[in-house]
Amino acid sequence: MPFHPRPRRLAQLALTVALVAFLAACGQDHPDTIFHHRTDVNRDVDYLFKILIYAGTAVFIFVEAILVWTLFKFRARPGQPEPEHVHGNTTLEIAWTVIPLLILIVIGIPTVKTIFKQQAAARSDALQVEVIGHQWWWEFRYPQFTMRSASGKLDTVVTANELYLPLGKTVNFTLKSRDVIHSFWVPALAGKRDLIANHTNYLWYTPDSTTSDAFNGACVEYCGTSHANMRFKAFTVSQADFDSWVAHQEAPAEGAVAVGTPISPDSAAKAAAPRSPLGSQIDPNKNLAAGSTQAGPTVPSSGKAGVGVPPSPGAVNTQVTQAGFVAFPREKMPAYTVPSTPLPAALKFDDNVLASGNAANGAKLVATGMCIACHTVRGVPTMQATVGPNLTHVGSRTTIAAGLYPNDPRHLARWVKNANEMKAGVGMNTFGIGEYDPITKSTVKIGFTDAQIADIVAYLSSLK
Amino acid sequence: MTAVASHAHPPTSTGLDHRKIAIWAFIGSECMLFASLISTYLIYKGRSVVGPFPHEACNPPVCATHLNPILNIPVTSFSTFVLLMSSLAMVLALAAVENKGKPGYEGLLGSSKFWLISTAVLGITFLGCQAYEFTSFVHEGLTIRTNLFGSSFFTLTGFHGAHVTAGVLWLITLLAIDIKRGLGPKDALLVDIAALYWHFVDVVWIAIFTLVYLIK
Amino acid sequence: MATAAVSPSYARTSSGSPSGIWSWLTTVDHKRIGTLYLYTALAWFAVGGTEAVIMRMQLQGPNGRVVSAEVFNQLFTMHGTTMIFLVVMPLSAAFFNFLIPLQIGARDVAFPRLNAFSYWVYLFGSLFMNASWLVGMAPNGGWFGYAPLTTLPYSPGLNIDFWMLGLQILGVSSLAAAFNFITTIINMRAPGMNLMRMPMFTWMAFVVQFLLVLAFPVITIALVFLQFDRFFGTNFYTITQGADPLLWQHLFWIFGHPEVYILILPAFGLVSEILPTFSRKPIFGYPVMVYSGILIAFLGFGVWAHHMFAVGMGPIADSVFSMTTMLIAIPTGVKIFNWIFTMWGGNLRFTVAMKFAISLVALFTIGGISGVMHASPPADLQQTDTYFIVAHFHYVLVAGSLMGLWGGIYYYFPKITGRLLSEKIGNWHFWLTFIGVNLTFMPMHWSGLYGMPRRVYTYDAGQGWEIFNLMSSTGAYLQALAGIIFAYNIFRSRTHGEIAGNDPWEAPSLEWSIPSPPPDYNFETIPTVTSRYPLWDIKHPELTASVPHSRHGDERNDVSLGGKHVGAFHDHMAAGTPEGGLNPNATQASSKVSLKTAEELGIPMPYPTIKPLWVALFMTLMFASLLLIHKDKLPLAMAGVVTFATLMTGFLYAWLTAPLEPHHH
Amino acid sequence: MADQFTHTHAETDVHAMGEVHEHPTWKQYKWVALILTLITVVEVWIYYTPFKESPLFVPVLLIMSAVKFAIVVLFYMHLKYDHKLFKALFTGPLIIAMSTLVALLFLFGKFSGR
Repeated sequence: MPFHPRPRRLAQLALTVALVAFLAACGQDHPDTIFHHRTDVNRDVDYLFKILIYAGTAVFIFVEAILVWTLFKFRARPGQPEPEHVHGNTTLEIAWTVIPLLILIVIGIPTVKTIFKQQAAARSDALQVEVIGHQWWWEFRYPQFTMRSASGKLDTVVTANELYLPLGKTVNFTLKSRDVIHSFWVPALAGKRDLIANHTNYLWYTPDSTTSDAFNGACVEYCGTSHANMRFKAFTVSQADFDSWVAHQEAPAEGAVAVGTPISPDSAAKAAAPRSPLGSQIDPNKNLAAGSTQAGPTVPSSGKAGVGVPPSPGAVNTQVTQAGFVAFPREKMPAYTVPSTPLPAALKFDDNVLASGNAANGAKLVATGMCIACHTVRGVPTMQATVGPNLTHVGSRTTIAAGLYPNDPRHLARWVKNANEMKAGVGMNTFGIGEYDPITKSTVKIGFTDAQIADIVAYLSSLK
Repeated sequence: MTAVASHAHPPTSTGLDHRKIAIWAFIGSECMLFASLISTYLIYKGRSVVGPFPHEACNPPVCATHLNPILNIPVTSFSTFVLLMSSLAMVLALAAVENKGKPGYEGLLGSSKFWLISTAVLGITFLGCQAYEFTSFVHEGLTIRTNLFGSSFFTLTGFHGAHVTAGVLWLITLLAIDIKRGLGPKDALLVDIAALYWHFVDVVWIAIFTLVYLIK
Repeated sequence: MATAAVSPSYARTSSGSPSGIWSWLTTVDHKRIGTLYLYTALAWFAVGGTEAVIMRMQLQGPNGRVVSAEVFNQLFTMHGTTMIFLVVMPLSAAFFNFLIPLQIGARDVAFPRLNAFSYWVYLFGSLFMNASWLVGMAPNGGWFGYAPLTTLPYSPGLNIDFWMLGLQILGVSSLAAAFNFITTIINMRAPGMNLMRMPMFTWMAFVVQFLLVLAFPVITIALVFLQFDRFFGTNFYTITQGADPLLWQHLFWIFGHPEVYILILPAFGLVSEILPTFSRKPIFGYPVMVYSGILIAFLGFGVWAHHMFAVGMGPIADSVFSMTTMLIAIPTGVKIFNWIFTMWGGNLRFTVAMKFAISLVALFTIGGISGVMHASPPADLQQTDTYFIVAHFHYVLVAGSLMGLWGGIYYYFPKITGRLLSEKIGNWHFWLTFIGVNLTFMPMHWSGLYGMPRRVYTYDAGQGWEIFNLMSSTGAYLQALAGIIFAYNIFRSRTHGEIAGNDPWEAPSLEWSIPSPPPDYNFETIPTVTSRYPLWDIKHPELTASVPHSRHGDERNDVSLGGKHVGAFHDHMAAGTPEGGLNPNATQASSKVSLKTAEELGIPMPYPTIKPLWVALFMTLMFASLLLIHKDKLPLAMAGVVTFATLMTGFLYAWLTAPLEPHHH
Repeated sequence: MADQFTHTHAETDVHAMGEVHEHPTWKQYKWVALILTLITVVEVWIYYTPFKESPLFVPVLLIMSAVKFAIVVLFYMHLKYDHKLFKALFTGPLIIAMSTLVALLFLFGKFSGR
């Protein structure tokens, strides 16, 4: 070797360091790994992945071993004769055509089997969840759970950026997009599937571990400026907790009622009319009596809720109470599901005023202000718009801004004040007086003071 | 001089002219271009949310008023025939150039100018039919912006029309050369590659006529 | 005609060949055009690399604040677009230009002026696309530009306009060059250079030209639809009109997958040149190497939808595309094994070029294996659009294409410039690249499988991704350092490198039989080729006696060493001994060797001309005028289009009517 | 100069120096034009007959246009008489183009009978 060995020594050092770093990394916790075994689908994928990775590793070791051996064995040495000119070897070449073919057949058969298994129609008693992608947030609708408002409008349980799934029950996602292409992914639960306008995609799996858990989900198809900020949380909870959660979601938030907004809550209306007269409309079988937390499936074949999960007696109440499960308890949220996004330094807010926020004032501001242009708060007649996330139970959610910030007054206040500063490209206007609004391209003159924002925050936080 | 000549351009490996190989490669490439356009037209066929539609009438409430099927088969059949005849004129132009002065190629059959003009005029006639078709469509309420059918139809046939236009300009250039110095057997290749292009454009129309106009 | 002393003897370092800016602007010499491609592409590599480094700075830790979301999106879009269209393809084009005529024994390409035109279109197109940075509106839709994100309602700025017009311009360049090279390879091979004697690089180049010719029309149409949508209000991607967003995806990937082979096959070709030379053995299984290249290309048109398993095509389509994709692994695997067995039994000389070539073999294997993993749709649904796939295609395109191209540069730099690149500096370049590439991209497999999506400008802490991202960023910085060293090596070696001589590596193919750098006419006499390894035939006739595809009646039977007839080929090796490279004089100074000029030899050379440059410029300006539409200046835009189209046509007419070269006799 | 190169061209795929001038004749051109016209007339004619509703309508039309396509390519573009290289340069891309078209129609559900 006439060449200088120093770079090579560097290489050896670097490889050692890399190896150590890898080993250190592999010992860490990986909450979003695809290797979780908490759904049927992920176990199948894992089985397939193992075949792929074992076959791949074997091929890799085989190829690299021959290569390295060749490099050492046949390096030029002084005085060596000219090598013999070999032009090929038919046997060998057939061998390395046929053997890979066999390996591919070994991979191909389970691949095709798994494709057809996973893309078959979901079982008919599955929980139906409609996932609608927006730039840059998630709308989750539960069409099997509907209720009728005082005005007679049929509503569906709908939430934003937080997905509740009952353990042990197959969930069938119907995937749609309102704008550009998004992709729905909870790595710990299953593979991804795109949300495409003018297309409806489906994805099903069964979260079947025995403990409730929280997972991170994300959009994985580039969808514009805040693609990275389009995250969500998925909670797998017991059927009983899920039923309780559904019941709670069906009713308007207590906060909406407490501040005296002039509406009759849906729950009251439904208590009077336990059976919807709607017959064959969207969700004929649902329309539960208020409080009956039996998560009735739409599918006629199964009159009962869930896959062998009996209705939870503890949750049978005429009133949704705080005692029942209404949201994944924050104190049980694993650290990795609590966002750590730092607050934008440029955005100033006087946190001291938050303590004096008045929810009743906030309710008026929200119900008469610009919020009505985009948001719904079920139970508030002026709040019926569906451009932005449904805020009916926003106070019970654990995060805001599609999983970008924790849902607490500090973050919420800044969000209301200047959402664009908090999350690039977001469609929500700036409301803090004196702040710049990139949507109107002007400084906000008619908006809210910090104190008013504190009132709004108090109100929104009360929408449990 | 022999020493010099020995360094001159060697004959080509295949004995063929570079330009002819290039034009065939180009035509191969054009196959993919038109395949993409035709695929898009067929994919979007029947997916328009508003009329007018190619083969079906459009009635309220889908359309504000009743709209007839928009494709005009008689006119297009005529223009298809015109384009086929232009191909005939083109091969005769090539034959006239190749055989200039040979027996049997006296008179009209040997007049490359006549056949080149005929080809160009037939091409222009085709373009005229297309212009008529496009304007009448616009009058009937179909523009490139109206619906998926409008977008894919105008783009596909427009691309074809643009190819015909380029072909006509090419023919006129050849005609200018013919008038200026006369095209003879030595120039056969010049005419040949133009002819290949012209026929290819014709062949594309054969496909378009069937797939767009005749098949529902 | 051939009067002596009309001009001084040929020598690049002296005043023999024309020099100065004007000679470069007007050149139609394939070697000079290749050189222009080379240095332009390397400059864009610096730009694309800088974009990557900024991204890695942003992602070095969670919640990075180096750039904004918007800038990051522009960076990854332009990084991809730059590396694919402005770096790897033009670097390949540099080698196509420089090598194809030399390897097949031709004096130039079939259409020298069209060749110049291709380069100028590439240059202006790349400048146009990057001009978007200057107005702060760099493309931000991803290199894949999925509709409807790229349509007007979701991307109202000029960003996407720059991108789609830029790609259209670059497409013209690639297509023009492809027609040119197809014709060149089919039609300009030296006597005896039948298809199965062509060097592997030329073979792979040949295959790539067909891929270009068939793939680019499809993206052209997809972009035309997008242009019409954005400029004229058509509905190809308009959701409210019932458009199908998958139309773009299918058209894009029908182009996009062959594009992958457009990027990798030239590097495969270069490696197939380097490995035999430094193993001192012919390529193992030449016909199989050729056929596998053709097969890869052909199958490449039948696998595109494996980029779209997540869009929900249904189980049948998923299965079909999964199977065709897996099939491609077979010819690719064959290539890997044939390369290894080319080295097997050889006398391996570990030059820098050889090291790069070997690392392609070693590392491309990783990309190939992860490729098969992606071919399985259920697994792919977990892997795609995460960092796992970022790792996969960077192992293919950086550890594959770029490693091969760097190897090619070390191997052919002496032929291009007459001087060797420094092996000492080159070793630093190689090892830093090797470590950097692996350190950058290997951890991405883990960050992907651990759930990190791609194309994110930020990520949350506590996801277990920090260490992998830190490693990737460190690796990227090492690669940047390697790039700087590489640049220094080129800069220094151009003037201070060792003099190369005709054949510094004792290589087998025709390009090494002529001086370095070659005279403008390449071959004084067009060689007559008698086998796949003409130079080795001369040096080691005893070893090549059994070369297949040397048919009966070939002149190679007459070849012998030392004074006797060794074919027309042997006679003209002006600067060398019959052996070609081991000329003791050559290592001193090639500039002292007196070469005859083309004029003295009576070889007609094409006139230099500026017209292709003007045509390219006006074509670019014609496309650029369309930008004005989105500034609500439709009449001005149309005026620009008409003006520049007229100018372009005028210059095109002048070009086509001007004679290519002097009419001798 | 010719003799210097001709012998070395023996093993390249050369058929002849220069063009292959076996073009079809005027008579053939006339027949081709006549056939093309006839097929076009039949195509348009069946469009106006009840045959239009037949399941065979589309296949018949496709076959007729394929025949037209083929004879223009073979005779007017004289591919039948020309160098085999040109056949390869045309049919290769044509096959890829048509397969792509068919695959796309399949992927967009055009054969699933809606």
